[in-house]
Amino acid sequence: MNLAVKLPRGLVLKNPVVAASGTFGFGPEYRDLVNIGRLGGVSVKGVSPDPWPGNPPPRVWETPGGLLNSIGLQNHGVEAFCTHDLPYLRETGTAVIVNIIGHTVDEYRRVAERISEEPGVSALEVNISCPNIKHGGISFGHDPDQAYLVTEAVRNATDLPVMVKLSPNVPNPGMIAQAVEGAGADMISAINTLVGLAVDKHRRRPALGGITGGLSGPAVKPVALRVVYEVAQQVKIPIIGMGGITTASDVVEFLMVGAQAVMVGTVTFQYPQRMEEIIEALPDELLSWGFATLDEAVGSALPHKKEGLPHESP
Amino acid sequence: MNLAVKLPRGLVLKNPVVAASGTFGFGPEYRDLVNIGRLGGVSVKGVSPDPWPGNPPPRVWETPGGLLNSIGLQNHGVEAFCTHDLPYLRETGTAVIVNIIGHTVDEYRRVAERISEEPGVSALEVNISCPNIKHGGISFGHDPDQAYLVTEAVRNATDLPVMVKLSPNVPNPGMIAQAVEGAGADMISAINTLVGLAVDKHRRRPALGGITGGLSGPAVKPVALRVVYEVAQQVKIPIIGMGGITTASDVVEFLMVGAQAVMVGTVTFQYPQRMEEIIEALPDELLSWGFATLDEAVGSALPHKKEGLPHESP
Amino acid sequence: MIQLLQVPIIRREEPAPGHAELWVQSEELAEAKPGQFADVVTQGMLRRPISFSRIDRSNHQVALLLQVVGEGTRWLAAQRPGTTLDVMGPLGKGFSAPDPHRAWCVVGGGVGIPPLLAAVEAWGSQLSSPPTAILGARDQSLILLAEEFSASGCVVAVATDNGTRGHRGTIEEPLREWLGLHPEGQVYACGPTPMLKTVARLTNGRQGVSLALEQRMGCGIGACLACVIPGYVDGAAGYLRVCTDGPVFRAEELIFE
Amino acid sequence: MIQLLQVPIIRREEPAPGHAELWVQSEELAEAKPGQFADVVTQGMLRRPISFSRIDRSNHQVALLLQVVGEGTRWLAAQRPGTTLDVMGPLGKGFSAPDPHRAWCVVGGGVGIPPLLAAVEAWGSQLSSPPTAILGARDQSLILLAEEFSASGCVVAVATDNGTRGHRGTIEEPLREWLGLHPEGQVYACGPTPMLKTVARLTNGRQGVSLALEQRMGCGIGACLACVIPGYVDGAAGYLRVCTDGPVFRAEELIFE
Ligand SMILES: Cc1cc2nc3c(=O)[nH]c(=O)nc-3n(C[C@H](O)[C@H](O)[C@H](O)COP(=O)(O)OP(=O)(O)OC[C@H]3O[C@@H](n4cnc5c(N)ncnc54)[C@H](O)[C@@H]3O)c2cc1C
Ligand SMILES: Cc1cc2nc3c(=O)[nH]c(=O)nc-3n(C[C@H](O)[C@H](O)[C@H](O)COP(=O)(O)OP(=O)(O)OC[C@H]3O[C@@H](n4cnc5c(N)ncnc54)[C@H](O)[C@@H]3O)c2cc1C
Ligand SMILES: Cc1cc2nc3c(=O)[nH]c(=O)nc-3n(C[C@H](O)[C@H](O)[C@H](O)COP(=O)(O)O)c2cc1C
Ligand SMILES: Cc1cc2nc3c(=O)[nH]c(=O)nc-3n(C[C@H](O)[C@H](O)[C@H](O)COP(=O)(O)O)c2cc1C
Ligand code: FES
Ligand code: FES
Repeated sequence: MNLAVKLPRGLVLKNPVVAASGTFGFGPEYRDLVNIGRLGGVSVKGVSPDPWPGNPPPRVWETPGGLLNSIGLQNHGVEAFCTHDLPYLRETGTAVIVNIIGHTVDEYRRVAERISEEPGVSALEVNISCPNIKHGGISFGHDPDQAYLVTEAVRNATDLPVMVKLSPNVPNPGMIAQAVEGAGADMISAINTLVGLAVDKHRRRPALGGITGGLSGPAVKPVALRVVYEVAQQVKIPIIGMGGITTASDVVEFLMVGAQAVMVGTVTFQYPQRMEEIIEALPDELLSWGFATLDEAVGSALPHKKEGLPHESP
Repeated sequence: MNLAVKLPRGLVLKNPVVAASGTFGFGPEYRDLVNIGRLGGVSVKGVSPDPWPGNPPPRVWETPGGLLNSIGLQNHGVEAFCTHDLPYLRETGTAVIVNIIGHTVDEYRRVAERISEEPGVSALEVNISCPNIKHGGISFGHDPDQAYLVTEAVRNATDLPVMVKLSPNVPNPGMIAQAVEGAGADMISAINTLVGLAVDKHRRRPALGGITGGLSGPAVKPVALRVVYEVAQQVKIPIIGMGGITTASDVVEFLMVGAQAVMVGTVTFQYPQRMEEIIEALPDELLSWGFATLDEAVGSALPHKKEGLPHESP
Repeated sequence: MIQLLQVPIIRREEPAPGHAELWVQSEELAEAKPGQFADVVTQGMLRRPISFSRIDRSNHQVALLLQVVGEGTRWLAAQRPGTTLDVMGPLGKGFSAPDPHRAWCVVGGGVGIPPLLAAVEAWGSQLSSPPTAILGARDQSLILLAEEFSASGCVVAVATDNGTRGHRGTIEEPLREWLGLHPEGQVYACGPTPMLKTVARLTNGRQGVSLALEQRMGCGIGACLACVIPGYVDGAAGYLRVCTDGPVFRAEELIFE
Repeated sequence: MIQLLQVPIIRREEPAPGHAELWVQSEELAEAKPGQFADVVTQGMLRRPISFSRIDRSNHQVALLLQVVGEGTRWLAAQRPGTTLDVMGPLGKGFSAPDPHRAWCVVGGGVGIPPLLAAVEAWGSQLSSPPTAILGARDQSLILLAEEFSASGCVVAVATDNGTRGHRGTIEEPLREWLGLHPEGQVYACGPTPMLKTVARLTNGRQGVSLALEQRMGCGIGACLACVIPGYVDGAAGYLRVCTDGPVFRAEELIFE
């Protein structure tokens, strides 16, 4: 079965399974264990214009069916990324998606511009869940106007395909999706983590150094499917779905509610080769549910299967 | 250990473990299996002024570590509740908390007034997650102004203690909590369910008859703890915490982030006697974490343990 | 009375590929009526409802016959004698005893067949004429308990989709025939929804038609309103609870879309 | 090279109450350096990092000695010979071989002791003078592997909080004494953070002090930045990864609050 996914601005994934941002490092870390060239793509950990130190440890805590993390977007900044990590990544033969972060609209613009100077980048993924320091620390992703402004700035700074990653911590993610679509986003990725907290009863304080953390893993899958289902009916641009995927069967669920491709995060920590296994299993899984092609599955559980989505040929 | 909890307006729970709304029916259903008089209280399933039919089936679906439900607030209306259910409940010796629902501010007011005519009710719990049909179906609980109006209407309609139940599907539940505190709520309960969706791959459609559903169970515990932790620092009124509690150890976590009492829902389906087991186990569990009293645990993981909360003696 | 019980498995059989019948020892469950069910703890978040396929009151034993369809039933089917199950039951309204003076036919499909065996074992011998059992399945290997129905004195008619045994097709033909021969006959049915719909259609208006339904459940005891199906509530269209208003309903209580 | 391996358990011992030592057969893991660790699949969402307590390169065997502290270690400790573990490893930077001409002391507390045994077994006999092992625990029953350290030629000093064996108190006194006697001595330590802090304080400025740390991990291979501890990165305060920059650090790389 042909698993290739054609997305806007000539972005082609050789299959719909992409490593999610933050769980696959900046590229080379998994080289001993994962055949990176086999993946549909890799979204690197969030890259900011200048280095960010991240949060105090501990930074991860297990929860029922899930994982809380408060890495705090530690990264060594866009220059170091371009020098140290990108050269490896662009040789792997996978689609390189650079996840970008900032504290101001201008910071997002700066990273986008810098990355766009580099060859071998396939797309930008804008993580709008960062706190907006000019707006009282409210997340860009929680306010349609701010989400619009960030997307517009990135759009104007690059010709690369731009996907914007939605936060699930809002009553109506579709509203944010429409805002970023209006601002020129080519794609949506969803979902980022839910905000949660764990208690360390021994120390009588929140378990994570960063107090609250982002919840991921199977526990959040129902929320992720709901967001994709809703957004798929509210925008025309393609969606990359994620949240709690651990099997090819999960992938089919995301496709059915309207995702064209997926990202896989938390499960990689336990089973680094799971993404490859999913890619291997996907054709048979699709067939077992009666889908002869990948496209047939996409949106098949939506009230009205979406009309052919606009996408160019590569 | 004395487990009694004193709450505003003379509400006293004999212990901090209350059956959550919607998982314990309207009162008599569990009589064969549960010693209801042993519970700290029972919050009945949502009661509306007129009967509500609920959503088409299926209405429940299991998810990793969680449960999705789309009961759709089926109930036979406040009159039938007062005639059929309340007489049994008020004889059980537990605190009877009536969860009330409506589609308009006026509907909430009507139920609150009607219930207040009845003896043997200990408190009202206002479920503000209902869609507001006069405001485009947006949940009352997603808008501080609407949450204020509902709370104010209920406050003016009753002298009973009023608790308002928060939705977790907003970026900042503390803002809603402050609004309802300002409108005269005596207590907060939190959290209601997260909005999620499951896919029925056989039928190629959302699994639940109501399309989306409410996610509960252990999967949501980190989100619930986060909401309680945040709200506890933003309001002065007591909080009843819930979301994914299955053990006495979980209860201690909710107490530590600032809840004075808890509700237990989903786990009751599998283990109807779990609430009693938790009540039994709680004193030793508290001692094992170094708490000599229930009060010592409350808020002990907050940045600054809250000063003595305002509560009257019964 | 509904009880929470720890019951030991004392025997395990494999009546068909992908099926297991677990006999458990329990005085309390052995008080059950045919058509009632048990709600069993497995690895999942919710209990699993399973009907009683046998109710041996004198020996304080009941059996649960289940088909492996997912994680919960896979776990259950793998349990062995000696293991203890965490069971809530007996639950629901079972079948009423049939009128002994009228002809009686039980119509079962798949894992709808087992509770009908319990009914036939309880009441079959009290009838003035032997009951008929119409059993349907995809393939002959999946026809459950046919020998047991015969042993209980039933006239057994089998229908298989692929014609590997008995009538080729669904239970519709054999049932239509039986109904023609027994205008006063009473019908008890349990099986997949399309089958029950057919039974309701063919018996339309007839008295004494009992249908046992399935629905996804939360609490199993009437508290959560999860397990509903469309039906008449005080004469108006509404929702009935499978766990406590059923699982056995009179056909005229139900609304099939 | 880091590998994903299915390794059979070939022997299981119980070196102390609530502890288990699992020997596994694996040529790949037997290439590990002392101080490196394995990341093992249990029932939880994440793998569990466990150090090698023995590395038998010639027989292609390694051992994992673990203390039961939660669900994952409870599950692991219950596994028996014949079971296969899903292991990622060997991971991290291990200890460097000690300078054979300088005195060497290993300081271990609790489950920090096992990796030091692997170090002593690897290098103890190559030193010009026998190494010293200072082992601490709450109670004598929890002093791990003391006999094995002796058998490897160590001078063993034990400290127990309750005085049931050796020095009463922490490892502080015995270590201070040893440091006084060996001004050029090198120290390898592994154990609870307060212990490591003490070692860092007592050895302040000394060369050749190696500390093995623990931190909650996500990926185990440097990708997620979960497992950090405060330290110096290119001379400035920042975060070091226990999984790949460590778990063994030179004391001067670390910042203890
Ligand atoms: C009153 C009643 C009596 C039943 N009697 C029998 C019986 O005697 N033998 C038998 O094999 N099966 C019987 N079933 C069906 C049986 O309950 C399901 O096959 C079983 O719950 C599936 O669980 P699972 O974990 O294997 O499947 P999964 O599909 O993984 O289960 C997921 C969830 O869906 C629910 N579910 C799935 N299928 C059904 C279903 N058909 N009906 C109700 N809930 C379902 C499960 O309980 C669980 O909550 C009965 C169902 C009901 C309601
Ligand atoms: C490099 C390294 C080497 C280790 N070597 C050993 C060893 O040789 N023997 C041994 O008994 N233990 C060792 N530990 C500690 C061991 O990893 C934990 O005790 C174990 O992960 C606890 O898992 P659990 O499920 O039993 O406990 P839980 O507390 O239920 O675990 C919950 C989560 O916290 C993590 N966690 C809990 N305690 C620790 C800890 N101390 N360090 C890191 N993560 C933790 C778990 O991995 C898991 O993700 C080592 C830890 C590290 C980082
Ligand atoms: C440890 C960790 C770090 C993450 N870091 C980022 C990040 O830097 N940028 C981002 O957009 N998402 C980040 N995420 C979110 C994931 O990309 C993904 O949206 C989320 O984990 C849900 O998918 P999953 O359940 O498959 O993990 C991170 C997730 C985890 C678990
Ligand atoms: C089947 C079901 C029905 C529910 N119905 C109601 C309801 O009518 N009113 C309400 O306020 N909350 C309702 N809830 C939410 C619970 O009261 C509770 O807030 C939530 O389930 C989280 O707690 P838990 O994880 O312990 O179940 C319902 C939950 C479930 C599972
Ligand atoms: S399963 Fe709860 S009412 Fe039937
Ligand atoms: S555990 Fe992921 S970087 Fe160390």
